[in-house]
Amino acid sequence: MSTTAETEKTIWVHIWRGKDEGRHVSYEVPARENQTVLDLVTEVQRYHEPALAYRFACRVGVCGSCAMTVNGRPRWTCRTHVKRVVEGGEITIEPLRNMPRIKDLACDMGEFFDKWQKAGGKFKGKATRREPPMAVDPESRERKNADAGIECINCGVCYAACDVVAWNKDYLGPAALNRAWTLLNDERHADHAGLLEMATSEGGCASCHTQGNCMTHCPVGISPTRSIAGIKKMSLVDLLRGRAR
Amino acid sequence: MMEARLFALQRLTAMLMGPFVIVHLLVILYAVRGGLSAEEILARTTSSVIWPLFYMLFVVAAAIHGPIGIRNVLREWSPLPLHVGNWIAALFAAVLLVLGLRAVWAISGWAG
Amino acid sequence: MRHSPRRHRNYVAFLGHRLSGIALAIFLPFHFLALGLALEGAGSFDAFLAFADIPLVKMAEWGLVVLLALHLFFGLRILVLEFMPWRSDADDRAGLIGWGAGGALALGLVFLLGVF
Amino acid sequence: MRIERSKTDILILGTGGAGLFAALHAKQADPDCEVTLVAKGLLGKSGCTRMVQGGYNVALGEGDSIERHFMDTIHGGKWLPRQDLAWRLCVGAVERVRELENEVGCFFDRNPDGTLHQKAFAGQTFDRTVHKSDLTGIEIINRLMEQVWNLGVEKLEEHRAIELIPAKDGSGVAGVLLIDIREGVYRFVQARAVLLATGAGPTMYLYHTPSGDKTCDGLAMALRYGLKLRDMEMVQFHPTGLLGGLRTRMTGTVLEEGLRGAGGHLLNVDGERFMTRYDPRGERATRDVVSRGIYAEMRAGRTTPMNGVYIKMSHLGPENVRRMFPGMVKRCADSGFDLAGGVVEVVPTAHYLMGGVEFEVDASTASPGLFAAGEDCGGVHGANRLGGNGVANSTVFGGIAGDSMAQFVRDGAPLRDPDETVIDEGIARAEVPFGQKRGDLFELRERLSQAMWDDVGVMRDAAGIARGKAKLVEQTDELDGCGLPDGDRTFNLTWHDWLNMKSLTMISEVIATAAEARTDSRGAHYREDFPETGDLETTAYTSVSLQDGKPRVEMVPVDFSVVKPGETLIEDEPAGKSAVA
Ligand SMILES: Cc1cc2nc3c(=O)[nH]c(=O)nc-3n(C[C@H](O)[C@H](O)[C@H](O)COP(=O)(O)OP(=O)(O)OC[C@H]3O[C@@H](n4cnc5c(N)ncnc54)[C@H](O)[C@@H]3O)c2cc1C
Ligand code: HEM
Ligand code: SF4
Ligand code: F3S
Ligand code: FES
Repeated sequence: MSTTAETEKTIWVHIWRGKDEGRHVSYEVPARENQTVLDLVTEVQRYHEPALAYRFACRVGVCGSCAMTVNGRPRWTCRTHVKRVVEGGEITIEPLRNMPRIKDLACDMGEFFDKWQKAGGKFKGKATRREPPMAVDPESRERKNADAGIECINCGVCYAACDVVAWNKDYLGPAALNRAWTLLNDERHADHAGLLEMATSEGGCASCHTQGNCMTHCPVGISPTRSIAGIKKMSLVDLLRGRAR
Repeated sequence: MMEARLFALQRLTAMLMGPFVIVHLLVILYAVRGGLSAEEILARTTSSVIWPLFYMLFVVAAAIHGPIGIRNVLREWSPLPLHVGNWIAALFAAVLLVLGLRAVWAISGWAG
Repeated sequence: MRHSPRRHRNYVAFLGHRLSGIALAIFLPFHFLALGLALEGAGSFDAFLAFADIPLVKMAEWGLVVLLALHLFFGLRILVLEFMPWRSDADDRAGLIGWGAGGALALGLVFLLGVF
Repeated sequence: MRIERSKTDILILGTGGAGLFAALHAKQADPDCEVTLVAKGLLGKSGCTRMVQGGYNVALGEGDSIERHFMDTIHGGKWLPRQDLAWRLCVGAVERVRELENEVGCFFDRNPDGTLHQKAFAGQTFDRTVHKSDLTGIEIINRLMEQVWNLGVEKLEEHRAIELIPAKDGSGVAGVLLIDIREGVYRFVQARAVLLATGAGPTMYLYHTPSGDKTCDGLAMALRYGLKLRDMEMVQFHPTGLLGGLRTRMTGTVLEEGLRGAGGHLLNVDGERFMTRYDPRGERATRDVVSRGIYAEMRAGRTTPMNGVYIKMSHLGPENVRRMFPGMVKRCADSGFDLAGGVVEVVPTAHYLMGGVEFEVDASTASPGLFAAGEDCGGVHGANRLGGNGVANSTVFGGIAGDSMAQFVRDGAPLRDPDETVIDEGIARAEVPFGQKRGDLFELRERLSQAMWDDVGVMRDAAGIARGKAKLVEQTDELDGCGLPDGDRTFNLTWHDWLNMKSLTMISEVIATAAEARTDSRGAHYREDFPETGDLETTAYTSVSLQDGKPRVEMVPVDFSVVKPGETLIEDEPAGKSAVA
């Protein structure tokens, strides 16, 4: 287990407490060798502030529940090593931007998921459970496009990072459009025309100004910027060809 | 559909204006050497039907492109509701078109 | 609370492009007005051009050339990102930002050399 | 005490593979039926289905068969599975995978010819594991979430079930008592049918893999309600859990199986490749064997600084490791370790509970209206679960449960009047910590997990189990005396930690009781004092019920309804390509 020298060191953690009205409260917690930001928050909850609200589930970066604003940037906290973000022995932790707050570090992700649906993110199949899966060429350009964006954990980090989301409440946001793009590249999907219509209408891909905050911050390395660009191109090409998918 | 159309128009006009701006910039750089004079400018622009046509297209493209951009900026950076932004953008497009075409008319020499 | 995480090149390019676009949009009507003066005959146009000779005005013009060039280059970058294939997920062609900004300044320099 | 009440037709507890599939199928069977989904965390974002890495077992390949999948499951389960359930699993998996691909939209990996790629998974005689790279669970759950969002189901996110409420007249289930975590209030939802799909999860061990929201609540509720739990001594340990040091949440999380399969070495602190001493297959032996090998090294004191052993991949070439296991390398790097070039400390970690609620092939239980599916259920896997059969289990039986519940409601299931005394008791139990002297809950939690690890863990014997049980009795009392500040109940995680502990200590006692009763070693259960596997023909399973507040165990003979020990369903042995791991 950890050595005594280690446990003597401490970190100051400044945590947002409250809902929209609130304040930062500072806590001094022991610094440990392999600590993540989530561990810091847990330490505060366990030993300082029993009623502190935050959210996590998987601890390994697949559930996308634990995202918070850490020293001003949105991050998944379960896989953010403290050493990578600590500034002068201090860390400020706040709820994600661009989402309604519930309490302390927990946000309401409802709107994020509503927009996911609004962008058309729902598969409609052509086949049923009585038929074998459709053959799909793993090397096709479409399949590779889909693969590039499909492992989104819907953590909302990109959504919090994007300024357009903050400026335009109708903007569907990077994650939702990224999902729409993977579906547009899914040859098994039955309604590409309807999907493209949804992804390009009010608040859709045209609202993205290629700011790139999303791809800079996506913890799993997805580039919604690229995916959204793909939708833009598809929408332009289709419009020029007078074609619906 | 409207958003998709506006988007397409803005990008298409941008693609069109790309080369136009390059030409325009080169002309400016060439023209400003040793100071501008009205004769010099007019001599060039009235020399051929190509120049007025060039500027006319340029104006139309800019009058489409700019207002669409302004619409986005207003939506994101001002508290105005979207329909107000739409009107401002449309008005702006009209202003650009009228003033722009008037300017092309002026330098074309076609007025006589 | 600190604001959005904006300290990276792509965001700077966005801002540069937007601000230059706005400036151009504001400038364009005046530009057209000036050219339109040619209607009233070469005389008043020349008077205008004389006004345009004032150094301060020259500087403003310089600014506009740079802005136009900047908006052009950053706009082309957006078109490249949107319509050309990406070679990888991280292929944000950040190089274009440097080249674009540099190109705009270079053009500005040539403009200045031409003027003075 | 303020309590809000509402009604629904079908109430589903849990939004993993089992819960979401149940909702989907119930709505497909009867769109007018009111369905309410309850999740302790966010819908689809809590639970372990999302964490599935390896994939989904299904007999689709040329040369494979349902019989072969079934026989692998029975062999893996050491003849302990309930055979009709295991058979239903293997049959159902075929339909379910096609449904996931064709209707739900999962985009599984393909072979060059466009068919589904199926990979090898330990303990199986055929490459039958369908997957989406090594993040299969994300794909399954994300697509399921999308389907379920627009079904018109009622969503109660961040609601915790604390008690199954029987009907006043004892005729069946009346509904479920919940705590609205965000608001900090109690809610009683009355329902015609209730599905228990809270995913169990052996998180009472010092090292464990499941998501933090899983704390055996469902099992504890079922037991109090009067249902029986079977095979509870069967706790699967995964050999390579990450060690991150004191009070790190990453500790215990899985480093994937493939690392050993690909040729990774396990070393003790002296740098010795010890596994060959325990099994000729070395690191490639099955999960239980490797876990015991590591545990034996640990007990012999040949441990690394954080009390485990090293896994070393670098001899395969750091570049290769990075290419083959990008996700694992990145995850280790995020936590501060170099998997590709250095060594990483690992330890066996509690992964899966084979045991659970006794249920039927149609997902019903002994109580009318109460259904169960997924990891909360026992009997499908017997003494050990094959990698890839976990998510098959939750999705196959989840779907079946949805169909059954819709039918049950359509057949005129009544809304039963609840037994109010049970509601009152449920609330009283949850209120225990408030108003008591503040205690150190986390010290208690650490002691519980240490006790289970030391005494009822990877290797067991009578003395250890007895010791463990004694500690548990003590800890149960301590927990009831461990108070919390009585203030803000909204989103009060420490209150929920207390409730988690309540479920965990109860189920720990059940595990210990079942482990004590099984006096042979098989599958995941290893008794040092009874190292041999008993007679297969007379195989019996443990069945625990609550009597006067104490777990009582009964040994029930297994009914070999499909195949008997020594027999097989496979005619020409062995066919097709065979997997080794
Ligand atoms: C790291 C890891 C990797 C795995 N890899 C594989 C694999 O490769 N292949 C395989 O077949 N299996 C794998 N498994 C096992 C498999 O994930 C699970 O067995 C299966 O998905 C369980 O599904 P479920 O629906 O029963 O429960 P879960 O998916 O765990 O869902 C449980 C749900 O119940 C909710 N819940 C819990 N308590 C309460 C309560 N009190 N009130 C309300 N809601 C509650 C949770 O919030 C959650 O929504 C893995 C497991 C883990 C942990
Ligand atoms: C050189 C040719 C031009 C190119 C290639 C170009 C390109 C672009 C592109 C691609 C955009 C979209 C940015 C986005 O929404 O993300 C844009 C926006 C804009 N353009 Fe241009 N443009 C050009 C000329 C002009 C001119 C002459 C004007 C002046 C009227 C102008 C004004 C604007 C404005 C105001 C915006 C909105 C800025 C924003 O939303 O960020 N552009 N331009
Ligand atoms: S795209 Fe990346 S940042 Fe955005 S929600 Fe998905 S995983 Fe999170
Ligand atoms: S940050 Fe926002 S503006 Fe576009 S590129 Fe990403 S969505
Ligand atoms: S806790 Fe699941 S992503 Fe961090």
